[in-house]
Amino acid sequence: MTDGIGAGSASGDRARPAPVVSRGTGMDAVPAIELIGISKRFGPVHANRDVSMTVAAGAIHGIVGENGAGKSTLMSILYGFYEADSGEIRIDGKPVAIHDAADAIACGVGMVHQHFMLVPTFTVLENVMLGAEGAMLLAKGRTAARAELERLERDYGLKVDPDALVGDLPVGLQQRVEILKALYRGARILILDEPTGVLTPQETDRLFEILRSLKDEGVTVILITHKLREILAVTDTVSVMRRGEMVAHRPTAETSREELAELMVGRKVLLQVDKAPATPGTPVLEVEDLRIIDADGITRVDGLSFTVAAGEIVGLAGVSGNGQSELLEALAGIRPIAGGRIRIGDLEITPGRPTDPRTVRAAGVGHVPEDRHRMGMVMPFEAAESAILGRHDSAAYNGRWLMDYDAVHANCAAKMKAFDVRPTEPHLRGSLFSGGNQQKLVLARELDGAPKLLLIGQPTRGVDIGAIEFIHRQLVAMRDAGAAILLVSVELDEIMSLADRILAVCGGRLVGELPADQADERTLGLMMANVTLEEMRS
Amino acid sequence: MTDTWLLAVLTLDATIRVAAPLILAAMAGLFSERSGIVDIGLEGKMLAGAFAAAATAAVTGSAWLGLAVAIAVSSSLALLHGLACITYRGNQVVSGVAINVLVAGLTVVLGIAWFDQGGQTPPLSQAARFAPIKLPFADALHDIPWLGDLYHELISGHNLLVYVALAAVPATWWVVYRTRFGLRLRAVGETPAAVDTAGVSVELLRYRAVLITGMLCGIAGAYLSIGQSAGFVRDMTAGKGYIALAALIFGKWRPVPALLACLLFGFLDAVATRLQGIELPGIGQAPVALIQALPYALTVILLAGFIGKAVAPKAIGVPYVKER
Amino acid sequence: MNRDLPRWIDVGVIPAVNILLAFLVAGLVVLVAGENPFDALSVLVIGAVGYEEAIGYTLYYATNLVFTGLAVAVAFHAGLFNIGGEGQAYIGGLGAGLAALSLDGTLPAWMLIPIAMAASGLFGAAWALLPGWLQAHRGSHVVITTIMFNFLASALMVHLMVNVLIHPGQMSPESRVFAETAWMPFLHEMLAGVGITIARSPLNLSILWAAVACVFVWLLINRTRWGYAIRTVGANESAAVYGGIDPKLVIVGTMCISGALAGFVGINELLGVHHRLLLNFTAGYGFTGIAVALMGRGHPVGIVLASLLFGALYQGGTELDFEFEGITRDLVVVIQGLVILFSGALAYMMHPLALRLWQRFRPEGGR
Amino acid sequence: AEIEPAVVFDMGGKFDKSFNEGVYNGVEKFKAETGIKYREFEVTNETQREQALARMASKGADPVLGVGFAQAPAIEKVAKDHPKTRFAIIDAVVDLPNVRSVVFKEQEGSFLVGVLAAMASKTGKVGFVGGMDIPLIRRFACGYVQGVKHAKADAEVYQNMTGTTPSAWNDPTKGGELARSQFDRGADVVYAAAGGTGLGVYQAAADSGKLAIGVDSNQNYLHPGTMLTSMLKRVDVAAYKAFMDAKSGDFKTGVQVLGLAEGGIDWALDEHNKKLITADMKAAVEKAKAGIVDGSIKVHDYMADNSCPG
Ligand SMILES: Nc1ncnc2c1ncn2[C@@H]1O[C@H](COP(=O)(O)OP(=O)(O)OP(=O)(O)O)[C@@H](O)[C@H]1O
Ligand SMILES: Nc1ncnc2c1ncn2[C@@H]1O[C@H](COP(=O)(O)OP(=O)(O)OP(=O)(O)O)[C@@H](O)[C@H]1O
Ligand SMILES: [Mg+2]
Ligand SMILES: [Mg+2]
Repeated sequence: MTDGIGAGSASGDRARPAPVVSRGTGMDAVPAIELIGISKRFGPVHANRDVSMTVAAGAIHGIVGENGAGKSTLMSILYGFYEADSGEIRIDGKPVAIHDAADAIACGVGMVHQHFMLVPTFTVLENVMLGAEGAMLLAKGRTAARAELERLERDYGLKVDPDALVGDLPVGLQQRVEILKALYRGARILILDEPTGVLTPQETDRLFEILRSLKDEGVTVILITHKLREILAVTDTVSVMRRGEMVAHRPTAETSREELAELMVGRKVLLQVDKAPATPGTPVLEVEDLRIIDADGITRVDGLSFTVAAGEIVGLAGVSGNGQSELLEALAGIRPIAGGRIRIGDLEITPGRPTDPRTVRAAGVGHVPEDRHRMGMVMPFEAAESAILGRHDSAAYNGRWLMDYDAVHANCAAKMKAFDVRPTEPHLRGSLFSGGNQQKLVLARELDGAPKLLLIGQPTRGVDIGAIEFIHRQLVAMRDAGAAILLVSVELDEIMSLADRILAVCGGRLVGELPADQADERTLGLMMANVTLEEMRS
Repeated sequence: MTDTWLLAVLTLDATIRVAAPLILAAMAGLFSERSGIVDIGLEGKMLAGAFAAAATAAVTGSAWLGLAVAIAVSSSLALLHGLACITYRGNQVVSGVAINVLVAGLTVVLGIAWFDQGGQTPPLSQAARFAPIKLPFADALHDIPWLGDLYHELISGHNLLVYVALAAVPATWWVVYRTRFGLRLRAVGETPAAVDTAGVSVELLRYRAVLITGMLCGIAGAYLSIGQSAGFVRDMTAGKGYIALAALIFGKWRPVPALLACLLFGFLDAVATRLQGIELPGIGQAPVALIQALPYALTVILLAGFIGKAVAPKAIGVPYVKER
Repeated sequence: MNRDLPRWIDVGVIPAVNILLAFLVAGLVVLVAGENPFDALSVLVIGAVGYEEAIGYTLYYATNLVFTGLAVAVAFHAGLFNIGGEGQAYIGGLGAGLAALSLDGTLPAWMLIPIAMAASGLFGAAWALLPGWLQAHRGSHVVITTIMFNFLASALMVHLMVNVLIHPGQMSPESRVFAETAWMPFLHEMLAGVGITIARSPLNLSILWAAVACVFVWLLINRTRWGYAIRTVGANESAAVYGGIDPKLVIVGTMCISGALAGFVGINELLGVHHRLLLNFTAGYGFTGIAVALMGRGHPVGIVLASLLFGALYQGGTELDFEFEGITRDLVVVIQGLVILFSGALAYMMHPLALRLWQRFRPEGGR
Repeated sequence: AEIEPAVVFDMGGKFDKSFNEGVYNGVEKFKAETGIKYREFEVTNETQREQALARMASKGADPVLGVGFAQAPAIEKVAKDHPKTRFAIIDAVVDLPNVRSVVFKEQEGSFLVGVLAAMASKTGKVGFVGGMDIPLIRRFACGYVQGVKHAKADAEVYQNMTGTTPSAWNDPTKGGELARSQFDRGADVVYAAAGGTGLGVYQAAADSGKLAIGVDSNQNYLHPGTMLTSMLKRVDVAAYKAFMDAKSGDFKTGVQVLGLAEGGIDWALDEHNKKLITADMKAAVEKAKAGIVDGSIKVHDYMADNSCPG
């Protein structure tokens, strides 16, 4: 396209920069990173438009912005994953040419991608070594890598079993592997793209501790997140992007959540859900002594009992991997149960009387799956087709033989309008929508037809605050209209502000229950770690 | 008793002869597919190798030159496949089919143009082929009961390329699981983005993988035309590339299970050959077609009964595109 | 792939250039074979579409390829790679043949032919059923099982033809000729009936059935809830499960539909042309169907175009073989390979160049 | 006017080293002797047979020679449409006034080579490799078995068929393996009637120092020293004569059955195998030949009742 990056460097300076001299001092020192006038297009989409940004050495710098604002693209350019159409990158004051990840690594840049770049079938050690094996034969490099991992573990408190299969690790640990990968390659600049989206509060706190200790070691950190609380908690400076452009830079100490939110979205945002107290009606969902065993024979849910009544939101809090996902899938009819009983209205599910997702849906259940990529949508389909997934049999979309595609499109357009999905284009492929908009589309589908029971997993994962606000308002409205809602989220903020009652689970068992107004982060955190209320009191 | 033993040994001997090209081709396919490139074109590359080997050997009288040219020709086809699938991100199955069809025609057209024998190459003299190698002491040890036969018939007396095929398996295993290249190869077939972000070129890695595929296919082809037979005839691979691919999938894209699958195919074939026309107890003489169908039917049954779901390398068949 | 190129370049100019490239390279091969490439090309083209009989043959070959191409495409939509079109066509033909042989003495044509057609579909479907079932329930890779089923089909056919169905006292393993009530009318005969004379060729009414099959497949895939289910399973199996679709059922069902489509080759070949059961009438159409489906990008319109191209190559190639001393049937195979290579595998090769040219010379606008 | 002969080869192709190639040699000989060119075509699928024959006829070719039994239905159709054109078919009978059908008594030749095989065998075990399990090949096998038993009543014959797809006629690797499997079981002479597949059989015999018997054309030259003999089926003569008769104006239609007596079938003895054929063997085989010709030895034809005695 155009002449890459690094107009200033005549000969593509690939040498590793000299060690950073000034460590985490004031603004007067040479900045670790300068991005100057970066532009990048993807076909018709202008992902980055003349973006400039400066990050001081040894600082933790935040970047915020709506979905699709261009944050990931900008960082991918810095990491050499994409090449910018124009613009210049300077590292430690020197212009550098970064054409690919190898260049970036040589410049001391490391990145933890939004979607992890790990090989699930490899061990931690192999993942860390990949691309930096050291020698032709693995055996040699392996010993060296093991020693280096031990050192990193000591220095930064990054503990992972080097021989564990990455695919078996919880996301929190996977992310740690990503950080280890970067550090193993000697990164002095670490980029983290939405690292906390999949973490529990405790894991997030651990991550921030690690980031701070990295900072103490002189590493420069760039952090992308949608959670303004985190920006305020950990960063030194923050930049705001909107629609591919950089709109503001602030020292964190001089800004507020409200200001950042407004800068991001371009309007005032309600950060707090306001809702009236619940008026629960009759139980819609009753779960009794439920047991679920997964394909590997591991008991995932072990004797769980609870009810959800019409007109209330029950939040299920737990560290991810404690049976919530399996529970949701079982309730939705996707997973068979091994013991106990589920009753949804008139529908009764027991091990001897299994069910399927169709029947469950027909019984008036909406299900927003935790992972929209894996289940919620069919990415290669046009949005309108994803918007009828699970309802494609309905008479509304079908004639005697053929489907009524006019109805399908009209319906999707209506949903898009109602849920403010942008762009309002039922014909567009699902994968072309941003995460937040995909989520809204799934929600629109599942809220359609006023379900009696709504099963919701991680409704706002990776979604920007504008969309979060919208989604939360919709859920409360559903509740007020009399729906029973079961909300599973690793986001304690979300659970506390949305739910009327909160159940804490650990290891597939119920640890305790709290009314939302009595819940606080500490209590819930402890309960999620299997400390019962009684134990806390004593 | 010893007759039965000898027959058993000879059946295994046949198994190895039949399996050798399958093994080479399966190992070839393993490199390509582990790197994420589907290779339906094993058949075509093998056929091209067979033709190149026989044609060269016929002209020069040298088996070694034949082998070298077979490897070169098959490798260039592999690079063509790479060009289509890696550089131009074409459909990998189509590219493989194209190579198969192209080679099926081209070998005959060139064969007619050069040798004027209907696409066959002239029959090769002993010197222009890889002759059976008698391993040391094969005769001396022949008289030892049981083991003598085993050594003399089964282990000794194959042509060089059979031993190459057998050696290719541990070599493949070692490369794939013990070397840097192997680590990257396995990674690029699962998660190319991980390799890319680790600063390693996905394209280069895949090119190297398909090149190895080409080389091994070339050896497999040479085995057919200047090892096992003495010349090239049209379509002489007769579906072996597909069977090798099946063995690779059967073996879940791992060297040793793939080897076992190839041996199984070879064994079923050897046994079926020996069952033709034999009176089976209770059934009488089974229809020829039934016996001929046996290896295929058994494969289906084994596949359904014993082998779990074969999980392919995740990124297989998908061109790697950064800008999705 | 390319959002920046106008559609007429993307689906019009570039494929044409690709085919041109294929013929360019083929011309070199002709040169090597010692003939004049331009003469060869004109013989090829005239031989394929230059006169009525040629067109008839081209369409007749295309009919087979439409069936097998659709078969591959339908399975592909469900994420299944059905290599077994050859075997399914073979067994489909067996079905049609058995129906004809057993009923041609008793039923009139208007009943017999539909029954024989149904039989070909049913038999083809049955031959795909087991691989489909094994894939769905046992996880056996459908690629392997369908390859194996191709071999099984030919073993079965040889056995049946040699030992059971052979018309006694003759050399070749062929059944007796069906009674005329089981013959799919030739197009030239039908048209002669209404006063239009066209040249004789094997082209028969099956081509209409192929057209019906195209429309059926398009509607099925794009306009029915079953098609929706098929595509969902193909694109994302867990999303399908989430959406209340049973992937096992879809896989088995899709394989059956695919097998039935391939089985229809038997209609064209046996009811339409040979009028008896015989060996090897499938002649590789099942395999060429893979190329046809992939080049047609799984869309019926694309499949029809690809089938016509390949049908023309089959027929024009026969003509080449007739006309030239130095050209044998194998050269035609080379040309086919080149066409698949350039317009299939290397389909995107011209995109960057086209994009650059377009951006420089496009009519108006621009950045 | 000069005749315009044409030949349509079948799927094996004109260079199959046996059947089609025999015809090719015959028509080449005709061309060399008369200087008359002929049109030719090799079919690749079922439909092309009729297309090619019709094409030849309508282009004015005469006579048109069809090679192989598979062309019978096509010849039948085309000959009806072109009653003025003369046709000839080898290996099948087409009962039309303008068709000459040439069929061979393969069983007789196979009998002779069976006799030789049995006598040459030291183990008393001999083998047969056929292309596909079809009646014609069973006729070969059946005659062969009778010959073997005639010479050595307690001899054993192993039979193998190569495959079920068209590639069965062109798979020398498979042929080699089949031959080896028979050697493994003790056979030391093997007879192949399998087109191109036979090449692998002969090669395997040469590689293992066993004997092989060729078919259709004289294949003794392929591996002098291990080719025991070849069963000659003079399709070359049949083809040559069809053209020659047409040229000289005495092309008779109707059925010609060529056996030992007519010289259409024979066994091959030449400089390549004369060391392998002892005087005893030669005497025995000539005696059998005489017996067959004079009717004192009856060779059962498999096709007569679709079965083979013993
Ligand atoms: N690989 C790609 N191919 C095409 N377009 C892309 C690609 N990646 C990003 N885009 C476009 O660039 C825009 C910016 O995307 P980017 O991923 O940088 O957003 P983001 O700010 O990281 O969003 P999010 O908060 O959802 O992660 C998107 O709206 C999209 O249209
Ligand atoms: N194939 C594509 N073409 C154009 N833009 C794309 C494509 N895929 C993704 N994008 C854009 O890239 C941006 C980031 O993509 P990504 O998949 O990271 O979404 P996201 O908003 O981060 O969602 P999630 O949090 O679920 O990952 C989105 O705005 C999306 O519109
Ligand atoms: Mg992002
Ligand atoms: Mg995101």
